Amino acid sequence: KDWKTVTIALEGAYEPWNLTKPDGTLDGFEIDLAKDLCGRMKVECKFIAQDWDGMIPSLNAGKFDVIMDALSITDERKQVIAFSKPYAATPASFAGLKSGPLATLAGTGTTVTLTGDAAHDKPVVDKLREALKGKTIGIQSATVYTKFLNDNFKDIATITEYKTSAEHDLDVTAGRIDVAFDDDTYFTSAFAKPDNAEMMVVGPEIVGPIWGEGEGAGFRKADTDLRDMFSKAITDAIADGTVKKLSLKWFKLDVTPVSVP
Amino acid sequence: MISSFSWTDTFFQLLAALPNTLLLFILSISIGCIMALGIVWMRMSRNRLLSGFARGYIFVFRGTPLLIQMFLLFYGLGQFRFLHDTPAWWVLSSRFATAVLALALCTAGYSAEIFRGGLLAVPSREIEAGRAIGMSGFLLLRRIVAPIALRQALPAYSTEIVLMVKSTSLASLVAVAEITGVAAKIAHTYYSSIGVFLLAGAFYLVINFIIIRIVGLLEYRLSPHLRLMPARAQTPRTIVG
Amino acid sequence: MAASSEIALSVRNIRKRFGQHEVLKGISVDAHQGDVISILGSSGSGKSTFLRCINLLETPDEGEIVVAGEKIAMRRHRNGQLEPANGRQVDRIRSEIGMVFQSFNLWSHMTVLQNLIEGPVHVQRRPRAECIAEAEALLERVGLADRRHYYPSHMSGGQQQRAAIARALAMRPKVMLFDEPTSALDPELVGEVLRVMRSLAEEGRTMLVVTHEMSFARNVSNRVMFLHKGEVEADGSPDELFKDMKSERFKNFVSGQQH
Amino acid sequence: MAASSEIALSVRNIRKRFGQHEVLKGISVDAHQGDVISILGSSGSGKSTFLRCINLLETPDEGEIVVAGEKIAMRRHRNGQLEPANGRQVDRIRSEIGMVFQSFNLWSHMTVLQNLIEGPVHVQRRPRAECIAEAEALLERVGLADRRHYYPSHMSGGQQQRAAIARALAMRPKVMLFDEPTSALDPELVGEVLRVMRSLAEEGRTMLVVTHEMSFARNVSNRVMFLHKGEVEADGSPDELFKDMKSERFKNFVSGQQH
Amino acid sequence: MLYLINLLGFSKEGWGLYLLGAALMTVAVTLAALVIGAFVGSFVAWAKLSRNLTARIAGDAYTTIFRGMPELLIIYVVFFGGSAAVTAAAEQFGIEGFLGMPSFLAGAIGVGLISASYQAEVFRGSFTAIVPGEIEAARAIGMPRLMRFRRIIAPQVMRFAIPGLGNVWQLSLKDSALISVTGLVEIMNASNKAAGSTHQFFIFYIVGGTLYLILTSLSNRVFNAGEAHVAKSFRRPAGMQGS
Ligand SMILES: Nc1ncnc2c1ncn2[C@@H]1O[C@H](COP(=O)(O)OP(=O)(O)OP(=O)(O)O)[C@@H](O)[C@H]1O
Ligand SMILES: Nc1ncnc2c1ncn2[C@@H]1O[C@H](COP(=O)(O)OP(=O)(O)OP(=O)(O)O)[C@@H](O)[C@H]1O
Ligand SMILES: [Mg+2]
Ligand SMILES: [Mg+2]
Repeated sequence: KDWKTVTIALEGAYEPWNLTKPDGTLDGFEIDLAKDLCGRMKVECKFIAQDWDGMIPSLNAGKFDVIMDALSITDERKQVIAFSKPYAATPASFAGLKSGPLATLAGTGTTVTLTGDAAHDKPVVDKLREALKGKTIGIQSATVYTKFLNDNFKDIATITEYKTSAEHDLDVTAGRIDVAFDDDTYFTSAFAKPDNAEMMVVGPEIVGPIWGEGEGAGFRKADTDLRDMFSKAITDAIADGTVKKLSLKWFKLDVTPVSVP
Repeated sequence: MISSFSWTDTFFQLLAALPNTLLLFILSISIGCIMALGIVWMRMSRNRLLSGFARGYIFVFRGTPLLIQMFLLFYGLGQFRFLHDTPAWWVLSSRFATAVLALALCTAGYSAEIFRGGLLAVPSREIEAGRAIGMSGFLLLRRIVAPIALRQALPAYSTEIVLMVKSTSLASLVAVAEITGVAAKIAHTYYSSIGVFLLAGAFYLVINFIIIRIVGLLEYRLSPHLRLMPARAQTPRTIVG
Repeated sequence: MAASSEIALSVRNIRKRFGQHEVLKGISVDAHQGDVISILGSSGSGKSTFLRCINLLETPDEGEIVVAGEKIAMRRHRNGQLEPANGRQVDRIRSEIGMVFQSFNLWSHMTVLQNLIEGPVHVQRRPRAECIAEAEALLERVGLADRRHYYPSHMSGGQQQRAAIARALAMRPKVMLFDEPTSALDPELVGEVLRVMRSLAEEGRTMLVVTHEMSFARNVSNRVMFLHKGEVEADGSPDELFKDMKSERFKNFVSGQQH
Repeated sequence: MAASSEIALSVRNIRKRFGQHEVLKGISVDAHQGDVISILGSSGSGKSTFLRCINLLETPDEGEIVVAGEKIAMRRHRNGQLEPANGRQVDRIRSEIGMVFQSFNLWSHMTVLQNLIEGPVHVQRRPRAECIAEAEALLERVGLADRRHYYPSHMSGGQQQRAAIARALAMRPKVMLFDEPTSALDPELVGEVLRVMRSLAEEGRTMLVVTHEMSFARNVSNRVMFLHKGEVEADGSPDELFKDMKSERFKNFVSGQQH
Repeated sequence: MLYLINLLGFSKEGWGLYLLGAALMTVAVTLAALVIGAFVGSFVAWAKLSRNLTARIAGDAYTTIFRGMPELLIIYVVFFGGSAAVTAAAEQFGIEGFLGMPSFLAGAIGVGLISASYQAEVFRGSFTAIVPGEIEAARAIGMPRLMRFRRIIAPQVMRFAIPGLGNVWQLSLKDSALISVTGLVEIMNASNKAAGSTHQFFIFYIVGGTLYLILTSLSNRVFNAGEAHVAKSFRRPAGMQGS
């Protein structure tokens, strides 16, 4: 198929990755990036907003061609859709109340790398286990963080799954849970808002292969040609620093994937 | 290791969430029904303060999506720190109790309107006959108005009951693990949404099918006077009430 | 049928309007104990409305009602409408006044027997078994024994009317208000019902009977009121009224001729 | 009042049971054009059911009905119950048979005038203005001209009954079925309504009238049927029946005595 | 405070206009759904009241399924199923590629079919409140079935159904919130987007709720006026005035 125009779907409600402006137009890191990628591929890009719940079925039904919605590349998802090379890989961390008992959690302000290899990760995990014993941790359900938390903390802490990230923040503020675990880019922008003024990141920022490959664009499995076009464009954009530039603009930190195999 | 999708696993995970769904439903519908009776009483009262309050209540709870009500009740009230020291926190600190409360508050508004519709359909002649022998207030309500009104309101109320079964799915918003929440989690993990949701839908359909049957039976029992005379049994076995 | 001198029911100067239309223009009557008062009048003259005002199913705009010496307390609502001051009192007095409605008004969700025992059991709180026995005797008396488990919607017009009469009697009221109690009955049953009413009169019950049966007015009642356009046009003993025919209107009315 | 020899309505061997209870046990009647047939009978004897079977409001279990030479086609449903074979035919025939119900059955969501023009305008598709004029004339005739914009629930019993009669007449039916058309009326109005019915008879309309007015049966009708427990107990001209009183039951019935 | 005014105002940075447009969309899609629902619902009610066993079973099945299944699912099925059907039909005419069912249409049909099952129940309940004699009177003058329905039954059903229909309207208004999965920008969708884009969840949920309340109060007026209009022919016993 000869791709002249490509329709890209995003939620439009996940600032700063993608968001809606009051005039109804879309904006955000992924919009800027997609515009740049389309320029490179010499195709015309159209954006549409799509609710998270209908995202993958709509892609497969043919309503649009690409998903760029902070979609983590996972093996489960690979069974139903195809992914491009990742264009971002984000660190994750715990967040709690400034006045809470975990505010002094060791390692706050540092960055650690976890590989998913138990032996390598043990020292970091053990420290966290000690601190989180008997606490309640909130996470967004069906994310790459679920497995990490279930594997390492389920036996000593209560894990509560929320539909959206905003809800675990609200429950931290309300005092129903002790910490939330999520994407750093999300926390950075969430903490800038008055509702979350009492919250802060506690403990180390966690990066590394444990979170998988990172976030990539999603395609119908049949559209391998389109996927390859995107992968190439992403590789170029990473190489010439465009991704880094946009990342700093939107996230105030660099989320460029470290290793591009 | 890739954990792969399996229908049997999905089925059993949904089944495990069934008790939560049923409990949410039963508690909220019973509490909501009792509240609705109080509200409809106030609504029909001649006291302006009472009827004004009831109107306001019905207006707010019928007028906004349950999703928003639940969100504000659970997360909104939670933000007020001073509530943590009051007995209200006893309810608000529990996800389950808050979900039941939100569901009950909402259904009370709807049910009150339904009951009022039933009351309006009671023939005035029969009410007069009750007044004429000195019935009034609660007695008149219990013996004459309520039985007839119940019969009239039952079709609409069965709808409300069935809606409540489905509304329990919103409890996933406050992280109570009921059927829809579990289904959404599975669906988002394995990305086969429609299939998983259809299976979850089948659970609701079965519950609702049973409920609709029961209400239908009740309706039939309550309306012998509207039916043609059956060929057998001209005399009811018992004299009710 | 001689009336004792004790006043069982006294109605003073009742007025009632529906919208623009004044239906009752100040009607008064004193019923002594044991009185049987026939209320005659052409269709739409306000007979039913008058009966309904007596037990306050319709709230009169003016006037007072005294039952067995007890005045029903009324007060004026902010909007100028009269209303009963004391709901309890009204309930109590209503339970002592029996009423047979022109349109029967049986409770559709109850069988005939249930209709009959409803008031005695739940309003008067008499023992259920006693009430059932009494109700069955009453049904026997009006010829409905074999219909006791029927719902009103499964009965003929005359059967419903008899059930309504029996229901009123089951309350053992002191004062009875009958609104055309024999309209749906055949001559045979009319005779029977009139006999029942006569025996009630002999027991000393007070009755106000709206009727179109001249024979009843003449032979059973000891007083006749003729309403015309919301006013009492003629009032007196049947002998006086039917013999003298002073009122031209009454004469026309009775003779069945159009004026 | 001489009946022509043309048969307007013929009913053959009608049977009807409710549950265990057989209400009509094979009733037949031939009504010639211009006939006025009084149907007498005690309460619950099946008079209303009989009228209701004629225009198939109640489906008979057995029997056939022929209106103006046209037989109403019936078929047997799987469950053994008889049912009309052709809905259109039934509708057409019904629009030629007028019915005044014992309980009036006025449409409560329409004013009196709307009740009257409903059938002529919508079923018979006659011009609206003409129907209104005719309806107003009818209302004048039954003395309801000033009530034409009232809803039924705001009218007295007698007014409702007169409205029901007028509604039936507004359809200009060939055959009229009256179910106790004067039960709620005072003697004056009874006289007036009977006059109306007599004039209808003179115009050659066929009428079946369930009534408890012996004077009507005697003086207006040319034939009297006496139903007893679902069977025709006596049938003949009023003179024959009322003079000879062959049937003991009929004698008791008329004299208003209990047997 | 100033911040709030800016956030919700009608200026370039304010969400006022966006939300207002969403509110209009909600009204439009709910109205369309109500009309579809009234049409389908009266047929279903008729089927359920019919003497024909097959019709009764079909009617029962309809209400059981459409009331018993979660609303979201029905909207999904209508949207994706409808789109698949449109695409397949287009292919027959040689038109390639995906042809989406417009999300407005899909939403209106989805919510409409759900609303039909509720309306059917309301209509059925009201039907049983009609005095049977009045229907008989209509049969007695030979009114054909359809006319009987139009002239006698429907007006009376509407009379009794108004409170119940008020409920259905409310339900549909809120079911319309689920159409956001098809991408239609109605109140819920707009509030979610505004909240997600600004992280002001409370403000936008309260604003969303308020918009629904405003719609409710407007529609309440309509229903109350309707109730008052039909009350003319009722006779209410003293002391039981409904409103
Ligand atoms: N729908 C019904 N179901 C069961 N029984 C019925 C039904 N309708 C009438 N009946 C019974 O059938 C018998 C005849 O009723 P019908 O109404 O024909 O009497 P009627 O001769 O008109 O009496 P009336 O003079 O009191 O009106 C009555 O005993 C009544 O109880
Ligand atoms: N609720 C009402 N609203 C308006 N007008 C009414 C109402 N009830 C009765 N009326 C009018 O009041 C008048 C008297 O009615 P009422 O029922 O008292 O008459 P009645 O003497 O009992 O007549 P009938 O012998 O026909 O029963 C009638 O003209 C009637 O139209
Ligand atoms: Mg009257
Ligand atoms: Mg009868």
